[in-house]
Order: sequence, then C-alpha cells, then structure tokens
Amino acid sequence: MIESFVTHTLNGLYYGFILFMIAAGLTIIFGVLGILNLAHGELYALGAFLVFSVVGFATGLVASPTGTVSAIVFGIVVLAASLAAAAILLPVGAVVESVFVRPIYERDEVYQLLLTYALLLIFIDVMKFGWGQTPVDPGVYGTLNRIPTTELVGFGYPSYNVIVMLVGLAVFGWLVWFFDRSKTGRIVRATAINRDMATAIGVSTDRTFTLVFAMGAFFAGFGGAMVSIGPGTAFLEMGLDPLVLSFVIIVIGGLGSLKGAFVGALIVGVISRWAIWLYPPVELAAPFAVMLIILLFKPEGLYGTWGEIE
Amino acid sequence: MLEARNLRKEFGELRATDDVSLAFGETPGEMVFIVGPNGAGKTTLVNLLTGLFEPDRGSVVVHTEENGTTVEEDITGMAPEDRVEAGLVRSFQIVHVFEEMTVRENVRTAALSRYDKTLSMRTLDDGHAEVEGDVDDLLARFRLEDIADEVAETLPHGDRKLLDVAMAFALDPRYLLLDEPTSGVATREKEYVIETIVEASDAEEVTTVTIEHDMDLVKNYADRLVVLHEGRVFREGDPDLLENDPELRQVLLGVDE
Amino acid sequence: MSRIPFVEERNGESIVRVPLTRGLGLTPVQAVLVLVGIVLLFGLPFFSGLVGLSWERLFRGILFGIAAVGLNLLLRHTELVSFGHAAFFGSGAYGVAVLAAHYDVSEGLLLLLGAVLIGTLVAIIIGYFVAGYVDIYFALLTLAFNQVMFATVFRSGFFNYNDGLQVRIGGDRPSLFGLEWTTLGYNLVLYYTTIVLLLVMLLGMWKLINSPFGRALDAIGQDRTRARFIGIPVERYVWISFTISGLYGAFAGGVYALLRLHVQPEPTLYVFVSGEILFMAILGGFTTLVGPLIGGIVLVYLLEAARFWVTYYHALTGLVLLAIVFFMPKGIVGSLPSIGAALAHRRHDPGLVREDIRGIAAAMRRAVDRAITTVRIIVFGVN
Amino acid sequence: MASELTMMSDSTAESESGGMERRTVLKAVGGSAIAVALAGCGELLEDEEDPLEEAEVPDEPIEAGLQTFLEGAPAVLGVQAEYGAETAVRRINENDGIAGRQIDLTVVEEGEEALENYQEFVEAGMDVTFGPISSGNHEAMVPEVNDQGVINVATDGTVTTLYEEDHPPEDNQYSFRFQNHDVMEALAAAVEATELLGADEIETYAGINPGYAFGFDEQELFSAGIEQLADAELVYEGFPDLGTDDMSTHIEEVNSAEPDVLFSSAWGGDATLLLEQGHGAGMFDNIELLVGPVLYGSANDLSEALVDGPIRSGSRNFYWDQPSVDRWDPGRELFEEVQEEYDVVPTAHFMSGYGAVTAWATAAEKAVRILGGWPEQEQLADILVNHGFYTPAGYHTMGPDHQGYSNAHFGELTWSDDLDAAILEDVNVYDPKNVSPPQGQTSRDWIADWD
Repeated sequence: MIESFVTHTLNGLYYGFILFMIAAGLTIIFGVLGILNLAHGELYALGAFLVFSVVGFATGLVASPTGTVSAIVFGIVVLAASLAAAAILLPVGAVVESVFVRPIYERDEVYQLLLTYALLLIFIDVMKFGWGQTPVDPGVYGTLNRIPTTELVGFGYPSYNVIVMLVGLAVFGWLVWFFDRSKTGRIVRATAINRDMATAIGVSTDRTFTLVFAMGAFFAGFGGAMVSIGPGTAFLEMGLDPLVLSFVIIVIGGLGSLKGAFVGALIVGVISRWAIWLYPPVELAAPFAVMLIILLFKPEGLYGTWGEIE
Repeated sequence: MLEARNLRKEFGELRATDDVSLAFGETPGEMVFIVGPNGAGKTTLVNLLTGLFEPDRGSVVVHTEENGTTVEEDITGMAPEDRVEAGLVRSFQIVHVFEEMTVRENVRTAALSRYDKTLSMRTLDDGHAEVEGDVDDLLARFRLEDIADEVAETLPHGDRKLLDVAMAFALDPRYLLLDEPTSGVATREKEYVIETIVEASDAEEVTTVTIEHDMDLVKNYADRLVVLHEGRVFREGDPDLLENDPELRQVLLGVDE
Repeated sequence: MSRIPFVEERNGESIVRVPLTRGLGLTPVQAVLVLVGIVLLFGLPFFSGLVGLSWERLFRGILFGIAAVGLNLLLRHTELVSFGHAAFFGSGAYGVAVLAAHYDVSEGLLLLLGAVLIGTLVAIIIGYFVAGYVDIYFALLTLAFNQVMFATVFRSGFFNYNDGLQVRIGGDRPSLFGLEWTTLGYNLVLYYTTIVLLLVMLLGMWKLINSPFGRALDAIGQDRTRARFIGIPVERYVWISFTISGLYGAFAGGVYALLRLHVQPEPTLYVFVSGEILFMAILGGFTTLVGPLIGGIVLVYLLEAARFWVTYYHALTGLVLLAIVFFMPKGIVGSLPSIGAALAHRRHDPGLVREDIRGIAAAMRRAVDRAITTVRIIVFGVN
Repeated sequence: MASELTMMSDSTAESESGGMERRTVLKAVGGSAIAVALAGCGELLEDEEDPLEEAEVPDEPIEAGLQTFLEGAPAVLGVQAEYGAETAVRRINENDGIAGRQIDLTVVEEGEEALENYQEFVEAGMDVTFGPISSGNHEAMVPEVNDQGVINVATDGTVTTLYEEDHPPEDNQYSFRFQNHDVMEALAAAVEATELLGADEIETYAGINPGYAFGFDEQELFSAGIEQLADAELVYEGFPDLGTDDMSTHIEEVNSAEPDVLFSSAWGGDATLLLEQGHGAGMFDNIELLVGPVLYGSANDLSEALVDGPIRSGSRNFYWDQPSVDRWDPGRELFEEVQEEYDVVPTAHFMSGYGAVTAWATAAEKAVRILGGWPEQEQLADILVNHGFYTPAGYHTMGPDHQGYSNAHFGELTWSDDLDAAILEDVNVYDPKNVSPPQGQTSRDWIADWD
C-alpha cells in the first residue's frame, strides 16, 4: 500500500513534469504576448517527430550500450539529440511569429484564435508530409531504463521517468533563472509589464516577441521530444490533448505565472494519477474536474502574475 | 441623507480609509467637494460608498423620508447595481463609457436602466418614449446634441468626461458621487463642466459629492467642503475654511497644483 | 416616388421595413441580399446538386451555424469567448438520443422540444457558475465544464460510451408531425421545419440584440464596471444571455441528432467542436448577425468534404482560414461591404487591380524578408 | 481446442504437388476466376473461355469507396486495411476485373464522420463501400446503409452486440462485416490462457483495456470466458484513455495485484505503450501471462526488447505465416507482394481490407454467373448472406447475421531475427464455431449457459 502510494505519486510527478514542459511554453507566450497559441500542441508534436529523426541519426553514431557507462553515454546522446530537435523549433517559432502572428497583434484577439487554429491544421499536414501517416517511435525508452537510478537506493522505478523529472526540474530552474536573473529575461518581463515603456527605453518589442515565441516553441518541442523518447510514440493528433491540458494548467497556476504553471502541472499530474488509482472511471475527467474546483474556489489561480497581463 | 459610519479599508499595509464618518445631503441638493492630496483616500471613500469595495469595518447608511418619518437603511454589502436603485450613482476618474456606442446610446442605456427597461427584449432600444424624452433632455443639458451620433471612443477627452457625468445624471440620482469630473479637461473648460453639473443637480435637487483638485472651482461652487488626509477626515465645513489655515495649506499644497 | 410596400424614408435614406419587428429596417441592398438568402435556403435541396454541393452537408453546416449564432450573442455583445458551446450542442443531440433510445419517444418534434429543454437546462446550470468570470477564465471554465460532460458521456454505459446512441425507436426513424416519412421526405420535412424555425430564431436574435436588453449586453461587454454602476445586474444578465445562447446550441444539436439519427460524443461534445463553433462565428464575421451562420456552412463543408478533394486537406482548410484572417479582416460577411466597395472601385478603374497585385506581392516579400531576417538572427545570432 | 485446418492443408498439399486441376481449384474456392485469384491461386489457371464473358454487364468500371483511418494513432490499423483493400483490388483488376469490370477504389479518411463519408460515397454513385474501422462509426452507419441501399462491407468495427442485438438480420439487409467480432478473439484469449497455464493454475486475472466501447466490450467478454473456463477472479480492471501517453498507474496496480493473467485489448500506440511501460516497471515479473487479442496489430512498431516476456497475442482472422509460408504458396505470395509493395508485415487489419473486398467481389461474380447480368444491390445482398469464399487466410463465410466468420489466430509473441520483425510462434487456430455463439443466440447468453 505504502509502496503503491509512493509509486503512484511518483507517476503523478512524472506526468506533471511532462505537462509542465508543454505548458511552460504556452504560459510564457501567453504571459508576454497575450496570445493563446492554439498551435502550441502542434509545436509539441513537431518536436516529437523531429526527435525521431535526430535521435535515429545520433544514436547511430554510438554503439548500442552494453554496460552502465555506455548506457549513461547513450542517455546523454539522447538528451543532446532532444535538445537539438527542440532547437529546430526556435527558427520555426520565430518565423511563425514574425510572419503570421505579428501582423495581427492590433486586431481583435479572437482573430489570433482563428489564425493559430489555421496554423494548427497546417502543421498537422506538414508532419503528415514529413513523417507519413502512421506513428513513429525512436525506440530508445528501454535502453534509457538501463541507466541505473532508483536501483541505487533499493527501489525499482523506470529510469526514464527519473530522467524526465530531473530534466523538468532543470527546465524550471533555467526558466526561473532566465526571467529573474538574466538581462534578456528582465527585458522580456519589462516588455510584458509595459510595452510602451519598454519601447521608450529602446527595447525592440518585435525582437522580444519573436524571441519569446521562439522560446515557447522550443519548450513545446522539447516537451514533445521528452515524450517521444519515452514509452509513447509520435503521432499526428498527439498535440490536441496536451494543448487542452496546458490550458488547464496555466489557468490553475495563475495566468502568465511560471511558478504557477509548475505547481499547477504537478498538481494536475499527481491528482489525476491518484484519481485513476482510487477511482479509475474518472480518468478522462480528472484534470478538468480539478480545474473546475480550483477556479470556482480560487478564480485567479494559485499564483498571481509576474507580468501584468490584461 | 447618505451617511458613512466609521468606514475603514485596508490594502495590505496601507490603511486607505480610516474611521471616516460623514453625512451628505442633510440639506438636500447640497454640493459637497472632497479635497485632499493624492493618496488621501478620496477615491477609496467614493468606492466604499458606491459599493465597488466593501469596507473592512463600518457601514454605509441611507436615510429616506417615508410618510414623514425617516427610515434608515444599511446598504453595506449591497451590490453596486442595487445601490443605483437606491439613488446612489457615481462617475469615474478614468472615463468609463461604452466605447463602441454613440453618445446617444450611452445615455440611453443608462436611462433605460433608470426606467427598469434593460430586461425588455420585445421592443427596440429606442422604443420607449419616456426614455427618449429623458435622453433628449440630458443631451441638451450637457450640450451633447451635436455629437449625439458620434461613437464614444472617437470623442475628445472633455466630451467623454461630460458624457460620463451625463450618464450618471440619466440614472435620476439622489446622491451623485463624481470622481474628478474635470481631470484631464483643459483649464478653460473645467468651469464649463462644473457649471453644467451644478445646473443639472440644482434642477433635480441632487446631493452631489465631487472630488476635485482645482481649489478655485471648489471655492466658487462648494456648499460644503471635506478635506481628507491619510485616510482620515482632516477638516470639514464651509469653503471659507480654506482661508488662513496653514496646516491645511501645507497638506493641500504639499502635493499638487 | 411612388410608395413601395415596406419601404419608407428615414433620415433621407430608403429603409425597408421588416415585418414582425416593429421598427427594424434594412438598406435596399441588404433587403435584396436577405431575400436572395431566403430563396437560396428554400431552394437548397433542389439546386445544390446542380452546382455539385451536398445539401445535407450544407444542412449540417447550417445547424452548426445556428449554434455559432447563439455563441455570437456572447462573443459580440457581452464580449465573452466561450470554449464550451459543444456542451449545449451535445446536450441537445444527446437529449434527442436519450429520449428516443431510452424512453421511446417517437415524435421528432417532441424529441426536439425535449432536446431544447435539456440543453437549455444545462446552459442554466453552467451559466450559473461562469457568469461572474471574464476573459480567458470564462473561456476555460466553459471548456472545463464541456470536457467534464464529454468525459462523463464517453465513459458511461447509459450513453453507450463513444459508440453512441441511435435515434431510432425499434429501428424506425422518428415521425415528424405525427407522420412516417421516406428517407428523403423525412430529411426534407426536417430541413424545411428547421429553416422556418431558423428564420424565426434569426429574427428573434435580431430583435434581441437591438432591444434594451441587447444594449445592456453591449454595455456589459464594453465596460463591465460601468454597466454595474448604471444599475445593470451584470451576472444575472450574462446568465440570461448565456442561457439564450445555449438554447440556440441545443436546438441545433437536437436537429443534428434528428438528421444524423445517431449521436456520438466526439462529433457533438468534444472540446474541439466547441472550438469549431467559435471559429465559425469568427470566420463568418462575428460583428454581424448572419456571419456565424455562413461561417458554419463554410467550415463544416471544409472539414467534411476537403478530404475527398486533396490528400492534405487539413492544410487546405488551414490555408482558407489564413486567407480569411488576412484578406477578410472582419470575417466573410463582415468584410462583404468593403469588398463590394473595392470591387466597384476596380470596375471604374481597372488599374487598381495591378496595384492590388503589387501590394500583395510586396506584402509577401516583406513577410519572406521578416522570415529570413528572423531565421538569420536565431540561427547565426547576427542581424 | 483443436485446430481446424483440414480444408487448407488439403489444398496446400495439392498445390505443392503441382497437380491441381483447374476444375478442382474452381470447385475448391467457389468456382470463378476472381475467386481463385483472390484466394491467391491465380497462377494455377490457364486462360480458358469464361462463361462470364457472355453475361450482360455494364462497361464502366465499378466505383468502390473505402473509408479507414489514414492518419494518426489509429492509422496503425487503418493503413493496413487500406493496403489490404488495394491489394485485393489490384489482383482483381489484373485478372480482368469482375466479369470484365475493373474496380476503381476511392480511399478516404474515416475520422469521426463515417456516416457522412458513406453518404458522400453514395451521392458520388459508388456501387459498393468498404470500412469503417471504428465500432462507433460502424454503429452509426448501419441504419443509414439500409436506408440508402448501397452495400457496405465493414472491414472492422467489431463490437459484438452490433449484429447480435442492435441490428439483427431482419432489420439489416445491406450492411455486412468481414472481420471476426470481439467475442471470437476475447474467448480465444481466455482459451489460450487456460490451455497454457491450466485452469487450476489461474486464480486471478486483471485487465488493462482502452477506455472506450471496444475496450469495455472486450474486457466484459474475456471476463465472462475466463470466469467460466478457469473460475478466475478479477483483481483489477483499468481503462486508460485511447491514445493515452501514460499507463503507469494501471501498470502499478497490476504490479501490486499480481494477477496470474493480464488481458489487454490495447492496440496501436496503446499496445506499444503498454509493453514499453510494462517492461519499464517490471510488470512481467508480476504476472504469469499477458494475453492480448490485437497486440500483433502493432507488429511493425514492435522491437525485440518489447516482445520479451510471457506474451501471447491474437491476430484476428489472419496471421500471415499460418499456414507456414514455406508450405502455403498463396500465403507466401501475398506476404512477398505486401513486403515489396508496402514494405510492411501484413497484420490482421490487412486482411480486414483484403477480405472485405474479396467477400463482395466473389459474391458479385457469383451473382453475375447466376443471373447472367450485373446484380442489383438487393440481389447481391442476398447472395452475400451465407456466401463462402477464400483468401490466403483460408476459408471464410458471411453468416446469416451478416457477420463474417473466419478462423481466429493466437500465438506466442516473439522476435524473428530473419525477418527483423515481431512474429507469432506456436500459433493456435480457432474454428469460429468454437469461439462464437450459434446463430440467433447472443454471446453473453451463450457463455453464461456453458456448463
């Protein structure tokens, strides 16, 4: 029972970290640009497909692991490949922002919804063109699990899940550092809080917005990559559910709040896994029920905003 | 009579309103001005009276004459829209008008509400004769007829301010609370705005409580004056109390103008 | 000028009075368009085939369009974006299905009435919870309610999971007006009943948005605080408009169930259906009354039929939507006046067309330039 | 439970000897050139005059529509069905079509709009339609098919109650289903488990099935079967969402319940996810056996590590190496053709498409032969009832209930280095009559009545 509880909680945290990585990009973009990017899930899916190609290439360069050391080397190669795949999303995101999104900032917000929905549809077919109709799987999950982690403390838990949690923590840490400490991050926050002021002190809002959108795309893609190298596959409609769940998370957390997205993701992850464990039929509804409860009792979400977003 | 009893409101550390007790409209139709430096709690007081915020302590009470006896009603906690029903109406420092409507539609919307017609779905919005009569009167009184069909967001600031006040008048107020009706209005037009307000409230015997920074206007038009400082009532009385009061001068001049 | 029935002079312009509306009017051009529209609607089953269109698909488009008209009451007037309108469409559809499958109600109009009641009840309940929220909170609360309903139906044996319920009573389709019909007859009777009700509902919506209540909703949308301070009970009015909005969706869903005779969760209740209803309103022109209806027809046609035309049919739909966003900035119907004016100009001065082409080419060049610059900055870190 | 392979072993033997007469072949497979070609025995025929050439049939090609899942997660199954249907059509057309008529096959994404797709097909003047894959879609279509009167032969959509209860033959004229329905593979799974572990050894079982109608149906039927056969007790049942990206909660529950048998009708990405996460969480140390009716549907996505463990998978009415392609030419030729044309291992869903087309095509040819002209939909529908035909998977019948009946296959999921793909070994073949109820009885009643 206790061990089950621990495992279920770990599973929830693992799932939460996955959700966080997807939602992080959405919350950054929404927080700074004020845009609800419906194509976000497709950027996530694109990352999942890209990592299939990149990992396939990269792992071809190293021998199939035989021992612990070579398994760790393999793991590092896979993570590097995931980063590389996500990096491809940087220019993709930047182009999407500068070409399509930028011309309509001034228009009624609802056109942003229509535009990003159009992009969602187009992205699906871009992936269909690039990787075919059927799912693809980099097939490295089993090998990643050969890296020893929990066994070292006498507990059996898939190493991949542990890796995801560590990576998710690192992503969160980096984002906090970026927005709190780095110069660029502070400029981004200043722009989010007051566009006019930022322009007045010589910040190019165009550049900032492009950068933020590219970053958002990067993290979506990285999230997709982390899922794809796991037990799941990359398939065309994979972006839809995470998109909807990401909405849930950024609202639970508090709009535009990175900390909120983090806590919100872990809450949704853990509570939904507990819920399935205790009462399996609720699986599909769990995240939304959590959202309803939190919003009805705490409408502004768990955390306030770090930028003033209208 | 509208009465504030020991009102207190805190925002975190800041005590914006502190034990304020005031009465407005003991003389029906009086023109009260509230002055004080920025941060004195003027707007907070209006917000507490009109129900935008609820006080942490104290109450808001309305006294009504009914069949010769005075009935006291505690309206603390009442929703703003219900206070409007009780005759408590306000305008805003930052103009709040319906930006995509024309001037006439703005005033009409308020007038419809006054006549409890806003739930009507069967007529057209201009289908109520008594409402249209009021709207025409108000547009004339506030000299907005010429721009009646202009969309609000396209108007110059002064006109928007007037419209904001006109909408308040359209609600047939007994107590009208105006939060800086002349802010942002060119100096030479301020008098015109206040003049219009005074005329309108005199005609309807409306008790008017106005937040104002321009001391000349205050001196010229006030029946009574309330000075707020650091959330408390600092002085209260005739406009003459502005004269020969060094302490008050420092409080008021230490800030603006 | 001799008097033409229904035409009067107002402020120096001819206005066509509309029966039953007590004072609403159309410009002559609008009146002609409306008449053409009505003729098209009534003739649809007969000539859509001639131009290669499927009228049953257009019918479905109209149904989703009706839901979008309902949604637009919130979107255009109270300025609330609902991401959960499939909840009402789906309630209407499942209302019909449950009454037919579990309670053996066999008259279509009764089923429809039941559907509208059930869907409206759902709107009343959800509306109670969401009326106090604005912006994205409102959007996502509606989404969450919608998705909880979807999950419940999808996982419940009462609704036969995702396999859905037949709208047949002992294998037979419902009667309409107490009579049994052939397949074609049934569809035609259902269609014309719907069209008549649609016209009534459009007229009703038109009156509503021009009534004092409509003005109050506008006030709420444009400035909620001020609306409250002129004495409008904001939450209550949002709740009412939400309910009316849901009623339109429930009606549409009910007819959809009667037409399709089988109801499943994905095409009626899924949150992306909510999204589609919203996009229909926007692409058709949410600043107009009939725009959402046109948007419904266009989007449903694309979503259903494009797969028969090209392999990359998602992209085709996406490109059409992109074109609407950039070239019809107020949606299809909303942009008609400016497009009409522009075309008239060009008839006078064909040289303008060359300028248009040049303009579009320049815009595309600029877009490509932006793309290249951006990629250069991102990839090489130089400007 | 004995394999019922007599029919096929006979013909195999004859083809190996090469001495099969045209007449014998024709007789064996139903008496026509197309039937022979679709059975995979085309090369045995020499050109001879065919009485069909004198039949009065229209000149224009047959317009046929197929709807299936062409993209996304369910495309794992859907594309196989597409390949299967295309292969059957190719073979028909290469053999001069049906009574001289070529088939023109239009393939479209099924999506959630199967009913609308079918209507579009009918409006476009299709002579016959095939598909869909989804059971909900199939359910939606059946009444419409009967209203429109254009025959649809469903490739899948295998929920058992569909033809048993919801649309009994008296209400259903034009809608048929080729692939075996759920009870046949769920029961085969129960029998497999019992045979392998022994009824006495199975005390507990658990299920992880996709959380939608198909998964619920399969779990219920398997439960009924295993409780009858082994008196086993259900210790856990979980229904992860279809297309989920995480089943770890369910796997952990199975780990702590330690059932003897785990049943899972997960397919496509769900099947690989179950195996991946199952291995990752040590699930195979906690169960004696995993039986999954459609795990092999993901054959082309499985890796060597994944198929490691006590796993037996079904393969519905077709496993490509049964009978062994070494001995069975039609099977070998089909396998080679699929490898060459599509570079995949054909799975049961390939046969869903292939067999649906074959059922209709052979019936159509039979009808022309009988009628001397092209049949009306009604006549063709009559002939399809009780129609028997061959594919390389053996003999199939279309029952009076409009349900196809074919052998069900189950085998040990394992890895072939030669093929570099997952295969089934030690395949058991189940006669349909042993795993499905007699006509007129529902599966649930039938199983409940077992002694």
